[in-house]
Order: sequence, then structure tokens, then C-alpha cells
Amino acid sequence: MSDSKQFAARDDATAWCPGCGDFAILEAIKMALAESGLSPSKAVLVSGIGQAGKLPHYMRVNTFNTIHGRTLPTAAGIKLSNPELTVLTVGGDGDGYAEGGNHLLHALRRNLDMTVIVCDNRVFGLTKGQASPTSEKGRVGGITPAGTAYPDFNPLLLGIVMEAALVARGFSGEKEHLADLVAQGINTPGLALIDILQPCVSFNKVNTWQWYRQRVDKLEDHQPEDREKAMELARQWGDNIPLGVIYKSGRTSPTPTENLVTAELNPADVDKLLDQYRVNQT
Amino acid sequence: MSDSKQFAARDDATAWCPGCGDFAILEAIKMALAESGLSPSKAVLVSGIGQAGKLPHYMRVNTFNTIHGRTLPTAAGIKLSNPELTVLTVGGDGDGYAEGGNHLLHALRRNLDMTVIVCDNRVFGLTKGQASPTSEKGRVGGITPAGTAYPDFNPLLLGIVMEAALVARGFSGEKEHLADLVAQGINTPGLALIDILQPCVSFNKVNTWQWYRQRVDKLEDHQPEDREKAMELARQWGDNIPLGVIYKSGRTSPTPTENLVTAELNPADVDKLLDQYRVNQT
Amino acid sequence: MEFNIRLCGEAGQGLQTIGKILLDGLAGQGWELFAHQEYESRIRGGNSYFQIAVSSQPLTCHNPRPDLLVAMSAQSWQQFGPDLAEDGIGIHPGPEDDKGGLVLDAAAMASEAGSAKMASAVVAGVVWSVVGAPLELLQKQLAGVFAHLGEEMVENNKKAAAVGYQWAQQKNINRELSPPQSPRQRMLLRGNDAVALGAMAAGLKFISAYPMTPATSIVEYIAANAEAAGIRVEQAEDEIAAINMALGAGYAGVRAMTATSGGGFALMVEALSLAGSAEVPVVVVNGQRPGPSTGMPTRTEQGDLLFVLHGGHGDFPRAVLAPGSVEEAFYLVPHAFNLAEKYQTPVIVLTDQYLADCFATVEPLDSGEITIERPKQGKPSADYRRYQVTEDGISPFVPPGSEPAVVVAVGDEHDEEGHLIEDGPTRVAMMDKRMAKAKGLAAEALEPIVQGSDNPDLVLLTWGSTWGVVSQAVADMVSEGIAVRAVHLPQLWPLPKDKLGELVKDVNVYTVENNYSGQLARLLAMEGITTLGSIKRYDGRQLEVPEVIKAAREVLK
Amino acid sequence: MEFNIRLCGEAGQGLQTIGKILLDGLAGQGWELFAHQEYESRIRGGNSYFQIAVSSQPLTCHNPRPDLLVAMSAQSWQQFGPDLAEDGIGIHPGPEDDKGGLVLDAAAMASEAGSAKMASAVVAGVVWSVVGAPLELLQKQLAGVFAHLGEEMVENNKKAAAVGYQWAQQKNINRELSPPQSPRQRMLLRGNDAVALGAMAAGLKFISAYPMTPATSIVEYIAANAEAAGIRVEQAEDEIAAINMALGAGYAGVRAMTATSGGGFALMVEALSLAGSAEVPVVVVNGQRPGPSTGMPTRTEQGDLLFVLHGGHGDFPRAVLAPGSVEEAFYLVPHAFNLAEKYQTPVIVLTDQYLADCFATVEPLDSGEITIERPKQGKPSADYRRYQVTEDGISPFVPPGSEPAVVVAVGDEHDEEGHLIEDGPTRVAMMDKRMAKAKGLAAEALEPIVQGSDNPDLVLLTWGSTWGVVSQAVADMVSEGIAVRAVHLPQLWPLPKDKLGELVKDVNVYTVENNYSGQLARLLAMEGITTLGSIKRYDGRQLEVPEVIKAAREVLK
Ligand SMILES: Cc1ncc(C[n+]2csc(CCOP(=O)(O)OP(=O)(O)O)c2C)c(N)n1
Ligand SMILES: Cc1ncc(C[n+]2csc(CCOP(=O)(O)OP(=O)(O)O)c2C)c(N)n1
Ligand code: SF4
Ligand code: SF4
Ligand SMILES: [Mg+2]
Ligand SMILES: [Mg+2]
Repeated sequence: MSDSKQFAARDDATAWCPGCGDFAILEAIKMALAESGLSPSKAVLVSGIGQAGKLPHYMRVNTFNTIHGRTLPTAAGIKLSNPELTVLTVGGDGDGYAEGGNHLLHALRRNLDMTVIVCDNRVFGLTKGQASPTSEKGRVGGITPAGTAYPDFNPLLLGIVMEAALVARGFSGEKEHLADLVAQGINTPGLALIDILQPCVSFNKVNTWQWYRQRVDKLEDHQPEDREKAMELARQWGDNIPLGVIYKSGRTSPTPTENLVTAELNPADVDKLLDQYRVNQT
Repeated sequence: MSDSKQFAARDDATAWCPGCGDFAILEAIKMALAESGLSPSKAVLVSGIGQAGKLPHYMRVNTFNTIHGRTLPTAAGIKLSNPELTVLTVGGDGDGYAEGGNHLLHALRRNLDMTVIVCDNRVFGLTKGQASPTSEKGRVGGITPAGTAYPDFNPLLLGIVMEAALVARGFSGEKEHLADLVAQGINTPGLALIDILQPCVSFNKVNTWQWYRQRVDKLEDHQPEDREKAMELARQWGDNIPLGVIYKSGRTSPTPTENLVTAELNPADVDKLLDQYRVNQT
Repeated sequence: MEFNIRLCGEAGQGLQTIGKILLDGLAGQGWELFAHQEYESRIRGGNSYFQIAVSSQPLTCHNPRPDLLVAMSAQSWQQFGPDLAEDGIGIHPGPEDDKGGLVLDAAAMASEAGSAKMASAVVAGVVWSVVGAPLELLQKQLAGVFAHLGEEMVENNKKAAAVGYQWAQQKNINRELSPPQSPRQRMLLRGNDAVALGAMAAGLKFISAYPMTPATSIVEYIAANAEAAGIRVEQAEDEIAAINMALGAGYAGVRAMTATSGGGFALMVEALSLAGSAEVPVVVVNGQRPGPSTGMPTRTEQGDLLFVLHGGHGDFPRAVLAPGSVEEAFYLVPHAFNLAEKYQTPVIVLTDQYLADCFATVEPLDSGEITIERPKQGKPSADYRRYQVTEDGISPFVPPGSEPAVVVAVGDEHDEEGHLIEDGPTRVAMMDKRMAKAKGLAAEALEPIVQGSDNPDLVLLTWGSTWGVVSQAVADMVSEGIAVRAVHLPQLWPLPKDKLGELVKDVNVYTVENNYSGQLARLLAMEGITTLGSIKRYDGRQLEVPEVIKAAREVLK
Repeated sequence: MEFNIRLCGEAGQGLQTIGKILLDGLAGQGWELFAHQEYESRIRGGNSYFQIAVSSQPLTCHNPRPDLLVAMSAQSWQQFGPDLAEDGIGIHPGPEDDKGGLVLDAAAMASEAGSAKMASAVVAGVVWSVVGAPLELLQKQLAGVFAHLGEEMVENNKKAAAVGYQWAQQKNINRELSPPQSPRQRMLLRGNDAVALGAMAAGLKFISAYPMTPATSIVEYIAANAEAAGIRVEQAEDEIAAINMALGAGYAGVRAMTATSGGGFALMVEALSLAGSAEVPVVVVNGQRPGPSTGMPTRTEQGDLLFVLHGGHGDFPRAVLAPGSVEEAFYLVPHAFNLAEKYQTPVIVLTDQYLADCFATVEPLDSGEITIERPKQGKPSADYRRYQVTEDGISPFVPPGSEPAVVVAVGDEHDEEGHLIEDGPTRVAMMDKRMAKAKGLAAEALEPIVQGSDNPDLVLLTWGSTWGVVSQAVADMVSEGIAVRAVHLPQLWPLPKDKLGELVKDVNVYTVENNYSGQLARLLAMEGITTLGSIKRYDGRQLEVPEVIKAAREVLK
């Protein structure tokens, strides 16, 4: 196990608000990478746009900070090209569940070997407080001053019915536990979806640190292979919010193994194909 | 109950292959609209691009034949603007579950009062036989000559976990039954997702008319309010494929009631707002 | 006389709140104002500013060199201190340095007055004293703004303002500006408010959008007033949904729009092309910010002109309008809706962060000046043809729901009834019909707005918010006897070619643009209008009057 | 001598199969061939055709008036019969009419020979007889093609062909074409095959795509040969995913592409701008079809030129290449990859349905002529800076995974290390760095291809598959003594301005384009190159040699 300091940025300036739940996620990711024995050159963190999307800039690791909502296809392109890289994605709930919804659906279907981390503050942070898909019905936001008319989207349930390799919920207030979830995600040979309860001290005045602290409950004897139970846990919200690995489908990843990058650029031998087009005069 | 002939196109030319499962769906939609007492002027059929997307051109009804994958937001815009219109969408599995996946997710979340009909031939028809999200793992398609690496997407399960007002499965070979499902969809005050087993005689050589006929089974004593059972039925595939209303969540639609169209164009009284900007000299 | 005040500090220190309080107070005294904002893409920390230009004459832009700069953080003093005008007053929280500013520990003073949170009221008091306005007026403002927080908050804020006021009095930094004697009737509002109000005055009924700086506040403003106005607002899952929902609404027969920035607009161009083919009216606001890609999300630029003009596959008619001021935004947006509905095609309104976030005192906006032109109405007969071929290309409109008609809209090539076709002649007829509308749009293109010399040696052509800067620069140059003319194009497509041709005939023409490649110059070239070059800036900030003057002098040499 | 054969009928009647059999047979006899296809957006029914031009000289385009037209359906006879050349032979399934065609009930004759399904073999036999080729050769072809269906099928097809052959012999419609004496070495292939083969020869390793006509067959071709070639193919959920996957692959360091048509391209432009900002190489093929919107999905047009040039927000460097022939497609695509990697920026290859689906006999394609230039390689040091500022704007590349470097790619504005910045000077440095690459791209722009008169009265400038038509038209005119020159632009952006400037100096220039608005002419105007107008067509079909000649004569009057 290597030291998480190798993942540290040169300085610790961030553009986050003091007290933001993202800080602990940043630490947890560094810890998990270290724990998994990875170096900054061997892991890639693909991020979106949003407060959470800035995360890779505050550590030292290969990074593709792509556009809003597109972490998953970008990550798939990387993983399919170079399976030797450990690929993680990080982004907000807006990024992952609104703009990126279709990619989530299909990433779950693909189940490539990657760890999908969603900093779920249940609000659009960077754009200043609009409702997100995980904002509960009635939540007031900039575009929904009378409260959003729709129920909150449940990413865990989706992960379960789509048979993701691993579905988990973490909490910014449980850094070690979270680091362990991320490490489990990294070590699961398939897609791990980790939705993280992340307080946003600036815009989410409902789901605060305290609100969560009073409610979260680390799973202890849960068998994550038990789908029925997993669905029940995924639906649990309110007074008692379960944390931990909710579900494991046991589905293995169809990620290929051959690295296309290390090979010399080795063009296809098209001559054989071209020969098929030669006109043979009769 | 009015006559379904009023929905008939001027002639019966279509661009479909003889034997295509879309013909019965066309008939079923006309029957359901008639059964629901609607006239061609009071219903809108929003369709995508694909073989299924051509459907509204073969009948007489208000139509917005939009672009590939975008039926649902277009339909939402229509319904939110004029709730007096009965809004249905029709498109293929590529349209609804690939290109349009994000809209499906969010349309299910919104649960507006509309009927979403997917002609699910488990293949991209119009573009000549590529695998679609509902093609089963291993299905050979133009872009996946070695067979697709991913399992088939289950739209019914998604509809259930997202608590759509109604989730149903129909079959082109059961036209009356299908018409009844569509009519139930129209009459359900929320989103009805109807996935239709539609044989494609040109490109789907697996799920043929006969293959389905040997397997489909109309649900009889199922209580669609029973979510556990519904999930079980939604997962059922192979020798025994259930047809009918699989699930009813009882969720009501937040569709507004006021028609913005019939009102005279009645600009907001901005003078009151403008007055707030007047500088009161001190 | 012009006096420029810059308040700077971290995001979260209340710069906007205090800036707005000062704006209201100063406006109440009859001043003409122009305020602009620079901020980072973050919620707390960093270096932002809110700057207010104060004058007895109407203002159209900012001044790069503040006469008074109050920094609420040491960092922002480091960054912005050097911008101070030569004899300007700098105030900062310390530590003392060799740049000569006065040290004011506003937080400590506010703590004494009740709570460190009221540091911004201290700062307001300082500013108020410098401009020589009576303290009571500021306190009245504060009382109004903080009334909803209770009596105690009001009193504490008043106290904090007094402390700041007295501190400044002691420092002898009063500039004794005397407010105008007979001030004009004014409104004070923000660019994006004007866009939103224009849309509402135009009869907007439906808006769907996904948030994106700097367009979000348009949507939020409309949302905040939607219930009273009978407007339906839908937050979309993405920009693709946003524009397609708006098209659904437009098809249904209601005035609909969406608003975004360049990246969101990029996701909309497939549907823009659909709107062109299906002939569905829609207004799309693109509030520009520096690209490419995510670029600088909170800064300003005019880098999307050629993109909005050519975005979407195939040829279809469209119009592109770009207001050059807060006032113009209010009147231009209704025109966008009229064009969209009249020609049943997409109309794009281009703004930018500078305009979106600026505040200005303007001639009171008059909703009475706005006329609403609805589309040519058709008869809802059983044989209604949505795409009836007409000479002007405009097919009479009937909304779905009108017995006994059926209304077919379609993005595939189609016949008059809207059904799919494969033959060449029908295709040509439909292309010709659609493109006939482009001719109509061209015929009624808005005229350029002209200012400055009647017999110029140099014409500066500009668009969008840069107009405010060029207009000021040209006024300054003319008053120095330089024969220069400013031309602003509120409509960028179709161009008012005849009028524009006259204006640029036999004279040196430069464009002034806030982008890298001189996109307006390129557009003009495409239309056969030659320019000699462009005065450009592309660092994410608006051009400045002195740099425009300098560049113009350079060119005139 | 040129002879044109059109086979027409319904989709599903095997036109493509039989067309391909005839092509192979004719090529084997040493003929030069050019085949193009017109079909409807459907799987069965409708009216399609497959047309083969046969000559002893190389061919670059089709001829609108077939000398032999065999209709396999009455409907297609109705539709296409009138296209027949004046002394042409028309054959159709009946009923007899006043248009003078011969009635051939191929289905009935095929039934007699074994099964109605072999009607197409009957037709092949007819054609074979008309061109005067030996029946055995055709039968050999059929045997090869149907071998996998078993002996009986082969025999029945042979029998059907013989029946058709004999029928034609009896009708005395033999044209006795004598094949060239010393035919050239040739390959016969389709436009999209050439694109795919070019990409594979260039070292393509990753392709992600969502199907869209007419680009799909590029992807399918590569997929069919991917395993052997070590290429990873991913069918994406939508076009947005397709291009972003390709960007992920490009970031990882492998040559990546995607292929689509205009509507799919529209969904890609947000990521195109990302590629520009993050400096990730990617090749995007846009196989054009008529827009706007879904338009005419299986027809041809060149309506996306200005869109691909300006698609995406903000200014960033890009190149646009457009092959004018099957052969050129093979060599141009590797060049696109070289440019994309060298300049670490997106490169767009524009084709169209006409080129995508056409077949031509070409000089054997030589993979040895393809050179591969990989990006400037960096040192994978711990302080590797992905966006190092260099004079040519190109930052040395290191793939992620290289110890001890970390590789940061980002769409936000950034510093040399790839971290987010907010200041103006860094922004300017990065814009300048990126746009320096545009200068490099311009400096190595491909030269125009010129043909015809050295001292012309008229220059016809063209691009894409229309080149084939213009090239033929100009050759015809020159042989009639008209001083006309044809210029083809394989690279549309950046333009080879100097060379082009020389070519168009002091001469009348028209563009010839398959679109409504004359997009090349508009692009040239933007670059200061004036044209007098455009010869255009926009009915979803390719221009025809006679119409180009007619229009050119008109202009020369
Ligand atoms: C295409 C596009 N649309 C919109 C935006 C503006 N935008 C940036 S971040 C964001 C949402 C932020 O919410 P979330 O993803 O939950 O991240 P958070 O800031 O809460 O961490 C939006 C809408 C964008 N950058 N690109
Ligand atoms: C943006 C875009 N991408 C791709 C296409 C091409 N396309 C047309 S239909 C279709 C898929 C057809 O499959 P499906 O939706 O299942 O309909 P079906 O033809 O099977 O009924 C595709 C990919 C398109 N028209 N637009
Ligand atoms: S706005 Fe919320 S999510 Fe963003 S940095 Fe601040 S606390 Fe964190
Ligand atoms: S291709 Fe398939 S789906 Fe399309 S019309 Fe033919 S049978 Fe129906
Ligand atoms: Mg969030
Ligand atoms: Mg399908």
C-alpha cells in the first residue's frame, strides 16, 4: 500500500466553499488510490463540469476534465483503449443524472471496469442552487421557485435494476468508510456506482451535515448479493439512510484486456483487404 | 365510442416491409384513439425517426414527427402548453432507449399525462439491422459482427422503479389486446409506457412472429399494483413472456390544466414589474 | 464628470448586495450609472469585483481605472490595486504596503458595530462618504433591504454604515460629487432582467431551460414571476430537451423560448435545424462566454457569432439579433418573437456576460412601444395544409386542437400536407418556399445604429455589448475633433446590406470585437463588405474605451 | 464510348446484389466503371436504382441518361422510363405501354428456371447479352457469389441468367461493346470502403459511432475487419457518446474516429469544441445528406460545409478535408489522421451519399504511399506539462500511463499544466498557442487540383463528389474548344489561399455545388476570393454533366 501523499496537489488551494462536502471526497479518493497500490500515472480521473468536476485539479493524477455530463463515454473511450489504466469518474448529480443520464443508463448496461463517483449534493452547486434530479419534490430552486414538481431520482435503484457490478452509497462525513467504498469500487471488475451524500453548505439547506449525521447508518450484516434486500435499502430514506455497499450483481466486465496504446502504431495490414478489390481480368 | 376510420390516411401506402409488426400497431393506435372518443384534431402523435417513427404519416391525426430520440421532450412541451390535447408518442427502441434514453429517464420522473409507445423490434430497422439496446447479448448486428457484448436493456423494469403511472407490454400479434393497452394508457392520468414486441421481418431473425406466438402469455389475474410481482414479470423472458399491464404505480401526473393556447396571446403585465425598476429620486 | 467605484473581494462577501444598495442609493440621487461585474467560476473565495460608474450624463460602459477602489480582502487588493486611477483612492484591509492605499479593517469595525457580517455595510458607508451623499439616505436604503431580517439587523447595518461613513470623513477623502440638478426619469436594471422583461412583454408563455452561466438569471427571473404572468417554466434534463420542449410548445401555438450559453447552444443545433425544416418558431438566447469548450464560464466574449449563424445542418432561414445595451435588449427580444412567429423559424438572440450582468440607468422602458405580430392565421379546415406553398414562403398557421384540421409538423422533407416525399421537384419547391422566408427576413432587417462624424475618416463597426464601449470611445474622439463614426448592428443576420453598404462606402472600416478571429469582419466579408481589420480583445474581459481609442488612432496614422 | 445501364426496381429486389455482380463481371473484362445508387429511406418497396457507367476510359461520374434501363417493377418503369437516352433500350415487366419498352416478365421466367427469387439473375443475363459479353463469364460470377447457398442455388441462378441472356439475344438488342484491348490494372471499390480502408491504413485503433446513413457502412466495414486489424469498435448510445468516447481514446493516445451524417454531427459540436480546447486529436467523418433536419436521409447534398467549419462555440483550430473521388478518399483520410495528431485538434472529413455509395474502378490503391506522422512526443517527466507553450503551438504529447508523468486534459481555460485559470494573460497565451496551430495547418494546406485550359475564360471551382461531374464536364468542354478550367479543393479549411488566389486571378469564377446557398462561394468570399456566382442543385440528387455544361455556356455568353 502506497502513500496517499503522492496524489497531493502542489498546493491546497481549491475553489470550493469552506465546509463543502467535496473536501472529504477528495481525501477519500486519494486514500483509495493509495490503498489500491496505484500511482498517479496509472490511474485516470475523468471529471465533468460542476463543483465536483473540479476535484481532479486538487490532486495529482491523470485527468480528463471533460464537459458537463460526459464523463462516462470519455471514460469508456479511455478504458477500451488502454485497459491497463484504472479509470474513475467524478462529477455532480447534475452532471451524472441530468445532463449525463443517457450515458449512465448505457454505462450501466456496458458494465465496463470503472468506478463512477457521484458527489450528490442534491443541487446544482456551481450554477448557484437550482434543483437537481436528486432534489426532493417540492425543493425550491432558482428555476423552480414554487418547488420542483417531480420526485427525486434514485440512482441506487437504477444501478441495481441495471445490474451494475457494485452499487454503494457513501457520505462525506465518513471519510474512511468512503475511501473503503472507493477502493472496493476500484477493485471490483466491473462498473461500481458510488453515490455520495455530499453536503453543500451554500445551497442545500435541507440535507446538511447535521441532517445526514442524524440519519446515516453504516450497513453491517447486509449481504450485497441479495437483490431484494438491496432494493429495499436503496429505497430507504428519511430517518434512516443506509451507507455502504448496497448491491453486488456479480456481473463481470466485458472490458477487453489488450492495451492499444503500448503497441507501436501498427496500422492494419490493409493490403490483404485491398487485394480483394483487385480486378482480375478474365 | 367513435369510429377508427376517421383516423385513416387517404391511402394505405406505407414504406414498411410487408409483414412488418408495425402495421398492427398502427391499427391498434387508431382503434384506441377511437375507443377513447378522441378525434384526429384533439390527439397529437409525436414520433421519432426510424421505421416506427413513420407511423403517424400512415394515419390522420395531429403529428409532430420530430428528430431521432426526441419524442419525449417535444411531447412534454406540447402537453405542458396545451393539456387539453391527448398526447401520445411513438418510436422505435433505438429512438426511445438509445438516442432518447435521457429523456425517457426524465419523462418517467415527470410522469406527465402521456402515452409512450415503443415499437420494440429489438433492432435498428431503418438503418438496416444494427443491434439496439434491447438486442440480447451476443446478437450480431452491422456494427457488432461478433455479437453485442452487453445484455439487453429492460424498459419495463426501468418504468417500474421510476414509478411510471402505467407500465405495459403489448405484442403486434395481439392487436385488440394492444389497442386496449393503448386505450388504458390514454386513460391513465400520468405517463403510460407501452413496450411492444414488434417483429421485424427484415432484420430480426430471432424474435420472429412465430417465436413470440409460442411464448407470449396474456396476464390474467395479475394485480398491477403489486410492485414485487410486477418486477418479477418484467424480468420474465424466454419461454414465457407476459403481456398486459405489468404495473400501475398510482402516481398522478403533475400536468397543469390551463391551456396556454386557447387564451388570446396575453402578454404578461410587465408594467408592474417595470415599475419596480423606476428610480425614485430622493 | 465621471467617477468610478470598484468594490472587490471574495465571492461570498456580499459584493453584489452592497453594490446593488449603492446603485439604488446613487440612482435615487439622480446619478446616471453603469455597473459591471467580474467574478470567478466559484461560490466562495477568489477575486471578484462590482464596479459602478457614476456620472451626470448617461453611461454606456465601464471605465478600466477606478477612482475609488475598496478591497474587502488582501488578495483582491493585490490583484486589483494596480488598476486604480492615478489620483484614485485605494482602501484595503491591510497589511499596509508600498502601494499607498488606506487600511480599513471593515470586518473588525463591523464586529464592533454588532457582527463581522456587516463589513459590507461599513464599506457602503465609506463609499457614501467619499461621494459626499447624506448618510441618512444610505441608512434608509439599508433599512429597506434588510427589513425582512428584523429590526436588529437593520439597526446594526445602519450602525456599521455610520462607522464606515465616519471613518472616511476622518480620512478626508471626500470627493464631493454634486448630483445632477434636474435628473432625467430613469429605470435602473440589469441586462438579463431586460431580456426577461422583453420576453414577458412579448407574450412569452413557455420557457424550458437547463442552467448555464450567464443565461441562467434570465430563466430565474421569468420563473420568479411566472405565476403572475401565466408563463409555464420547465427545467429540462439537458439542453437538447430544453429546445425540443420549446419546439413542442411552439408547435402547439404558444410563444416559447430557451436560454443558454455557447456549450448548451452547441447541443441545440440539431433541433435548430429541425425548427428550420418543420417551420416551428422558437427564440433561443445565447449568452456568450469565452470558449472554446467550458472556457471561462463567468467571463465575457463574443465568440459564437459565426457558430449561431451556421449552426445546424443544411440550409434554412434564421435571424440573429444582438442587443448592444440594456435598453435595446428590452425592445429587441419582442422583435425576435415577432420574427420567429411571422417566419415560423428560429431566431437567435446573442448576448454576453458583460451585458447579462451589467446594470444601467436607462430611459424608462415602455411596454406600450412593443407590438405583437402573431403568425398569419390559417383556416382550420379538414384539408388544412401546414406547408402550403405561398409566394412569401409563409404558410398560414393553425394550432393543433382546431377541429376539423390536423396539423402535421415534420423534419423529414415533405409535401404541403407534411407527408414524407422522395422526389426532387417537391424537395425543390419546399426548399424554395422555406428560403423565400429568408428574403422576407432580409427585407425587414433592422437598420444599423450610427453615431459620430457624418463625414468620417474611419468607421468602427461593432455589435453586442461592445457597442457601449465603442459608442463612448467614438464620442470621446469626436469631441477631440477626430472624424470617426461608430456603427452598431442590432441585427446580424440577415444583414441590412443596402444601408450598411452605404455606410462603409469609400471609407476605412474596422470592426471592434470581443473575440479572437474578428467574426463580424468575416461575416461582412462573406457578404461582400470589406473591412481593413479588427480591433479585438479575447482575454475574457470587455474591451476598454482607452484601448479602442488607442487602436483607432493607430489606424488613422 | 460510354454505355450506361440502369437497373431499377423496389428496395428488396436485389438491385445491389445484381449490380455488384455485373460490376465485377464487367470489370473483369477490362472495362472502366462508375456506379451510383439512388434509393429511398425504406427497406422494401419504393423506387430505387443502381446505375453502371461502362467505358474504355476512366470515369468520374454518372450519366443521367441510361442507354439500357431494366425495370424490375412497373412503378419504377413509370418513374425512370423517361430518363432513357434517345435511342436507349427500355425493358420492364409490363403491362405494355406507349413508351416503347420491351416487356420482360423476369419473375415468371425465373420461376420457370426454378424460383421467382432469381428474377435478378434473369436481368443480369439480359444485361450481359446486351453488352455482348460471353454468358459463361456471368455464370462464373454467379457461381462465386452464390456458392455459399449450395449447388442447387448456383445451378438455378445460372439457368436463370441463361434464360435472360437468350431472351435478349432473340430481341436483337445486342450493342456489341468491345472491351478495351489493353486494360489498366484496376481496383473496383465503393466510396465508403475507401474511407474505411484509408482509416485502417492510417493506423486507426478505435472507432465509436451511432448508425446514420450514409456513414454507417464505413463503421460496418471497419467492424467486419476489426478483429484482424486490432481495432476496437464501439456502438455508442448516441452521437454525443460516440465522439466523447473517441476523445477518450485520443486522450489515451490511440488514433480514433467517429462517422456520422449532418444530424449526428450537430450533436457532436459541443465535443468538437472540447477537442479544440483540450487539444485532443479526433477525426470526424460527416457523410452529408440533404438537410435541414432529417431531410432526405438516403439522398445526396453538400449542405454542411459552413456548419462543419463553424460548428462548436468559440474559436479553435480545425481542418476540413473533402475527397472528390473514391481514390482520393483512400489517401485523404490518413492525411486527416496525421493532421489531427500533429496539431492535436479535430479534423473533419466531409463526404456525401453520392461518394459514399458509388463504386469506381481506380488505379490500384497503394498502402505504401501512406505515411504516418505521429504527434511530437514529450518526455514523461514528473513535471510534464500537457499544454506547454511552444512557438508552433504544438505541445509535446505523452500518453497517460507513462510514469512518472500525469497527463491533464481539460476544456476549461487552463495553464500549461492543465489547471484552471481565471486571469487574462494566461488566457491570451493559451488562445495564441492554440491558434498558432491554425497557422501551421494553413501553411501545409493541400493544393487545389487543376484540370482543363491553361488560359481559361472561366474557372469552375468545386469540392467533394461534385468534382467527378465537373471534371467530366470540363473535359467535354475543352474537347469542344471551350477555354474552361476545373479546380477541385481537397482541403476546404484552412484554404490554400495563395495558390487559390493565383488560380482565380483575373478570370471569371463560378463554384459548382450540390447545395442551395453556394456554401463554397460564401466561404471563398469570407477569405477574400470573389466569385461571380454558383452553379447549384439541391433536389437531393448529384449534378449532371449536361446541366453543368449548359450552365457554363450560359455564363460564357
Ligand atoms: C452543456 C452545459 N450545460 C450547462 C452547464 C452549466 N453547468 C455547469 S455545472 C452545472 C451543474 C452543477 O451541478 P452538479 O453537476 O450537481 O455539480 P455541483 O456543482 O453540484 O457539484 C451546470 C448546469 C455547462 N457547463 N455545460
Ligand atoms: C441523430 C440521428 N442519429 C442517427 C440517425 C439515423 N437513424 C435513423 S432511424 C435509426 C434507428 C432506427 O431504429 P429504431 O429507433 O429502433 O427504429 P426502427 O427503424 O427499428 O423502427 C437511426 C440510428 C438519425 N436519423 N438521427
Ligand atoms: S457551492 Fe456547495 S458544492 Fe459547491 S463548493 Fe460550495 S458547498 Fe461545495
Ligand atoms: S425493416 Fe423491420 S421494422 Fe422496418 S418496416 Fe421492415 S420489418 Fe418493419
Ligand atoms: Mg450537485
Ligand atoms: Mg427498432
